[in-house]
Amino acid sequence: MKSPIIIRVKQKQIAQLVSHGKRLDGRGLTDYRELQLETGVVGRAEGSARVRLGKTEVLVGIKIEVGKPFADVPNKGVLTVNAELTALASPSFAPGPPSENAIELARVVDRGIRESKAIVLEELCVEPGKKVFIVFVDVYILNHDGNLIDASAMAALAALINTKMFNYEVKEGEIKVKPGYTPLPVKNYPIAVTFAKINDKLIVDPWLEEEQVMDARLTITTDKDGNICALQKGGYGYFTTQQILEAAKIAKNKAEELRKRVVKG
Amino acid sequence: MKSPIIIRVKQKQIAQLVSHGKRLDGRGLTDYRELQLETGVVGRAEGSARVRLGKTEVLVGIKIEVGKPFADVPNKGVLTVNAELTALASPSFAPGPPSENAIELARVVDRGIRESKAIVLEELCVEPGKKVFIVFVDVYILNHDGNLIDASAMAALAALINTKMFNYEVKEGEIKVKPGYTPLPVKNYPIAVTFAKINDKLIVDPWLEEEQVMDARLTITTDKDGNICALQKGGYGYFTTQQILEAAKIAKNKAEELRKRVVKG
Amino acid sequence: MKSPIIIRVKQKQIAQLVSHGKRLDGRGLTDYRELQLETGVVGRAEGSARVRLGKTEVLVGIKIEVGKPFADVPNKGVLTVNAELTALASPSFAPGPPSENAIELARVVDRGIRESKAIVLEELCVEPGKKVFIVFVDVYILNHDGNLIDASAMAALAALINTKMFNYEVKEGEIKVKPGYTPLPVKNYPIAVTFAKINDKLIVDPWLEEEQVMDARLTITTDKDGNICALQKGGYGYFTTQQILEAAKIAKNKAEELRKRVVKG
Amino acid sequence: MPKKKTKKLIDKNGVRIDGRELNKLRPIKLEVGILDNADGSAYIEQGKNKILVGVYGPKEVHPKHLAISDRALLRCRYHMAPFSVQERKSPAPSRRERELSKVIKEALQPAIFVKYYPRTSIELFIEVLQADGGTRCASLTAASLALADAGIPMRDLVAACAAGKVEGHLALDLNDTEDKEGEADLPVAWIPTLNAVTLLQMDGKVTLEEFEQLVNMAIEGCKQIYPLQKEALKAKYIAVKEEVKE
Amino acid sequence: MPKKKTKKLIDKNGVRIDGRELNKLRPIKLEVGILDNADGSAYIEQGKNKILVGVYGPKEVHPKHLAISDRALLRCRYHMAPFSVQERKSPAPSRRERELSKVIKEALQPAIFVKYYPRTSIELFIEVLQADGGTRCASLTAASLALADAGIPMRDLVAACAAGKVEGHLALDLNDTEDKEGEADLPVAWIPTLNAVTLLQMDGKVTLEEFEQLVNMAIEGCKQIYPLQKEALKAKYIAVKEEVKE
Amino acid sequence: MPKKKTKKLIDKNGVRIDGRELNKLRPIKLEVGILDNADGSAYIEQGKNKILVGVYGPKEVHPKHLAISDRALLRCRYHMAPFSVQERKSPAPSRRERELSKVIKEALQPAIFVKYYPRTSIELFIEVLQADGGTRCASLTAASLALADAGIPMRDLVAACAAGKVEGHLALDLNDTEDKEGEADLPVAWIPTLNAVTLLQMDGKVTLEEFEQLVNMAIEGCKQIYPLQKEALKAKYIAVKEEVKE
Repeated sequence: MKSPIIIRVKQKQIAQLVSHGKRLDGRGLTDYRELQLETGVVGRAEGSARVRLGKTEVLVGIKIEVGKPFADVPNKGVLTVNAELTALASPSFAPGPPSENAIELARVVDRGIRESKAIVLEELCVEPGKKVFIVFVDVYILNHDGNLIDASAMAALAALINTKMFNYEVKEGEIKVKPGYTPLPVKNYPIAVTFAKINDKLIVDPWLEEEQVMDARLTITTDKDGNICALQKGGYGYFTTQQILEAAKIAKNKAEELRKRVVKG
Repeated sequence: MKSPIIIRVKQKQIAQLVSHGKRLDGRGLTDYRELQLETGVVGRAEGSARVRLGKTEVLVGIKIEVGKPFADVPNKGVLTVNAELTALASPSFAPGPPSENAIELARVVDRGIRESKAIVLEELCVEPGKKVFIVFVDVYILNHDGNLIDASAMAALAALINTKMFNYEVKEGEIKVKPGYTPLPVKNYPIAVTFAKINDKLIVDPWLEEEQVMDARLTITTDKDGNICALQKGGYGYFTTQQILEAAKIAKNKAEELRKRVVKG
Repeated sequence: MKSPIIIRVKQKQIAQLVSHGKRLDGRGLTDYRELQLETGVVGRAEGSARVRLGKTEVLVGIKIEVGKPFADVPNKGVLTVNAELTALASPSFAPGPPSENAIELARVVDRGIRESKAIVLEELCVEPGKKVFIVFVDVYILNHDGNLIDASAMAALAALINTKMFNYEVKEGEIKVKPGYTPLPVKNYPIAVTFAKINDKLIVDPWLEEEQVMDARLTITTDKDGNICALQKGGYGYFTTQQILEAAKIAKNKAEELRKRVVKG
Repeated sequence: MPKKKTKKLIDKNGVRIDGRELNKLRPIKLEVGILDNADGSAYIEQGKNKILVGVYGPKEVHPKHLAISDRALLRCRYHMAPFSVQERKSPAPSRRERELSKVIKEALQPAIFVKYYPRTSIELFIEVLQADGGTRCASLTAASLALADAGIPMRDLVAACAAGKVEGHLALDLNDTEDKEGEADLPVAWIPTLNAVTLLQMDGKVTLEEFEQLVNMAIEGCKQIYPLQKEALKAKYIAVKEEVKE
Repeated sequence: MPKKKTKKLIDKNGVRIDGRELNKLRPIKLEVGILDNADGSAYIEQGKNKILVGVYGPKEVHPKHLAISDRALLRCRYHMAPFSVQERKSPAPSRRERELSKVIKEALQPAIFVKYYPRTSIELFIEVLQADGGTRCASLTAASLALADAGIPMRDLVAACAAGKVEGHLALDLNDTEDKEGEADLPVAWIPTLNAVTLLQMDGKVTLEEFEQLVNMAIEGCKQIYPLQKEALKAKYIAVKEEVKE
Repeated sequence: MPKKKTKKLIDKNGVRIDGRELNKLRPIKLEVGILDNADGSAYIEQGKNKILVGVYGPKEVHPKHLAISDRALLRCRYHMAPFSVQERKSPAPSRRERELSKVIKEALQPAIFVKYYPRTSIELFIEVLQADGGTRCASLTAASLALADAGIPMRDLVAACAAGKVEGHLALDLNDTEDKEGEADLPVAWIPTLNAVTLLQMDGKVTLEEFEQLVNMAIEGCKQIYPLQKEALKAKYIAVKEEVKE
């Protein structure tokens, strides 16, 4: 563990650098760290992907089960996103029920998938009101070095693209498995781009020490057509309208680059 | 917030006054505070009522859902009373799972409704053993200035009287909604009257500072025919038999007055 | 409560005695404390037994209910073992959700019953995939004076042997009760024998003060044919292979003695 | 599990299903000091009720901020074993168990000199092993013995008994069936030397006159239970004395 | 419970189901200081939303290790009453409620001089009594009044309002039906004197151009709400003044 | 999800479904120091098992009252990812996971010089990313590497391996199918230099003779795993050395 004094000195340095358009690790303000992506890493899961964004590491596994639809949408499958900030990923994560940070992370990833209609939930209905498929997206943070949202969102998307469902037919209300697998139909590719505001400047893909010094955080998720499909401001600071609109334009472009990487797998 | 010393002086004063048959706020020993009652205050609920008893304020909302009966009474609807001591109602209430005080409050209100047969649960059965109506009575304490039980019981009764159920018919085991609403059949009107024992005297409707100084508490719930249908002693003191019997007589009379107010709405 | 100093002196004494082949309470290293067994002690339960092993006291009650089988074994009844270290049994037990000790105790008792096939779960299936009997084995520790595992396992076995199920027939998927009772079919008799290692010697049936001084604990459960059907090492010490194999032989013999006592009731 | 058909609970001679007359208690068996580890303990059988009570304390309070500067903190946990009732009860405490824990605690406290042990806690654990109606009263009867056995200084013992209304008759000490199928049940806890009612609850429906009769009937029940409590305590002390002599 | 059929939400004249034009707020009613026990409180009705906010603090932090050495700890609990929505909501906090508690807290903090009260906590409790879409914004609008009412020193009030997309039209301050059946909802919190956006979220799908319009539209909404907040505060102080005079 | 039909697990030549002979381990891959934030870490693949272990400590104990005056407190959490098994597992710890956390902790402690760090805690987090039978042994094998990587002083490494009975044959290191459909599984943890068995459990049914054979077979497995552990540690230190040189 690094001493708190070293951390504080580093943080000051980070802030000063950013105000000069530079970053401690040499990146430009709108550069992402190195992205590594691997799919199909967990054979027990219907789909999976591991994303490394610099030293941040996320594993997503997809499980599909048969269950009941919600009463108010009887003809739709169910999407459930859950995030686990595993205690081995950071000394600041404790085991136990999900913290507000874990809940926010899961819900922001969820919104991107849901609002972009990446998965068409209507196609996951087996018998309206009675039997639908439930898609569990479990986000597992393995190492926390900042920008968990973007890494998680990319890992979730890659895992969904990687997902294979067994073939089946419905006989007398019961699901009978047939040979073979079919990919889960993924129709859109939401990509989250997260900004940190430091010394009134915006940077993308903040790493941990930048997050510790940032005033506020803004995540903008865009879909394959460049539409915005989810937003989340975080942190105790604020943004001006100008900053928000500037961020949106950057997010759209950045997302395009990242999307290519994620979709090709 | 008042200082603890002021509170203590006031408490001594309260106790001395009571022993002379008087109360700090000018009431007689068996006088209630001003009662205000408003129904239909929450449009989303099937029924609702707000009661103000002095500065004590309670909101009750009724929701009705379809569910399964308990296995041992397959032909009865289900009554569920829940009480939430909201954190905004008092600095002594903390958010979280219900405390023993919240549970006791809910259960005393429940007993009054249940034992007086205010709602005929048999009439809420749709299909024995399979489908019944569940009546949720949610008691929401908005400001705590003493005597939560009486205020809550009155608000619950008023909300039940205010409740409208949608019309329906049963077709092949499924509930089909029909146009229009019918009032929930309320057949009895239980009213709780709570006594505090201070300096060996009984007073009704204790307010917060009287509760802080009382030895013990006794709630007597009577129904429209003057029968006793629920009792609850609380607090770390005791009552003599004479006090209990005296209280029962007062409770019956007081309840009659209050009942008129609640039933007329 | 005894003072900690007295406890420490006693513990030293215990360790020294054991290294000379003796025990504080006069027992030989492989002697059990006095065993008292009583069955049918709780009339509300389908079966029950109380075991006293020295001052350790355990009550087990069996309840049988109708429920759903697990999805992966649709034609098997369900066995559920739960252990409650009641707060009155020891100053070291706190009320609340089960501790890791309570969970381990329940799971070791469970394994003995399950792996020896004491209950044939296939015989508890009413309608495959839909209705089976659930056998609840609730282990209630009433006084803790050491070796809870062996006492609990014996009480559980005795309670199962004591269990009577009502007769029934299945009509149109519904269970109809018929007059009379039939014993629960118990086909095997697993007996747990627990060893403590103290000063590199093995003793059986450690009492509380021996447990406080032991290096490690080993439980070996054998069935009526002398097969080993469950093992559990506990504690922060270790065993050599020789000690384990020696223990297994002793366990088989000891279990035979104890089994006679438990089966005859 | 199968349920028995309802039959008449009281016959024309006023005899109840368990053979008792209306004003009779069920057989009561009391034992004191039966648990080895608890500081005090007691066991009660009343009808088919079987209840065990253990007391720890006065002891340090955990967590510390709950300690009260001028008296002991009395804590109570009333808990039913999963197998104590007809349908298996989940071991997690129900709302009913939490309410009973509260009223039992409040019924015992007036009898205890809590001022003697400021900043400590007295912890009471009640385990209902078999339930047959009237468990809160039987628990209270045993609990005050367990407190006495733990050497907690008390003003007096607390005796508790219910009276109720069954098929129009007022009856003492209802059993489970009478409680469930009867019209009312009124449990009372009573401290003899103070003439103090410390627990009073009721389910059901009764007139004011019946209410008065029920309160008096329940206190009569307590008056019969009180000497049994004293005897049980004495028996324990005699037993201890003899043990010491040996 | 029965669900209403979907009908057209905006007619050809750009009039919405509740009769509003696209750029109009719902009727807003604000009251300050309406709770007796809380240190500060406020009540808001916005359309059919009915929300109560109470503030306690600055006060000692429990548990102590959460105290922050150089500023106050702001805590927030957004909670919906079980009867506030169509299907009864369990009283236990949902994941949605926990997320909203977090973003509301983060939206208010920039307005508060938290450095003035190191090692204390400011606790904000929001109870949604009836929900009709846009509860987080309405909660925020009321919450900053409650903070001011509690005498917490603030840089400015926080006003909050959503804009969204419904049947292709951009519209201000969506109600429940518009929110659920519309294409997008974008809630914004805004601090006028800082020109600071402190809450920004979105569900739905919009183009970059629409996004810009929505952000501006929502801030326009905030600009209309801000004077209502000031008025409500004034009304309270005038009322207090008059009370003092009497 | 579909279940595979049971087929013969061991053919007439004693070859298992994954092609192994009876006394052969599955392929094992070990990596040390792969997590950036943890004080020590290790990763194991054994067959299709994929398990990650992280260690924090020695560090301050929270809450403080759990600190032990004369030694470090070893804490362990064995946890399975929801997607690690056929049917999705709820993220809340199951009773099985809590039992395994306990026995793993007890199996490691004899190897650690816990007296060196009184009043501190050593926290071990095990995440099973993919499960294929024998996860507790594979976890232990990796956990002692993670402890060593964290610089915790140890008497020796702990190696762990199971042996079991499948269709009448005794076999080493059962995979998931063999474990579930076989007759017995006996996991063992072993400290070579102490000749100490620190974990021993069993499900299933075996004779005394088979038991002896299984214990010896499992220890033989541990003896094969131990050098792999040493190699993995060395590889890490060589890697570190080279990094330092650069």
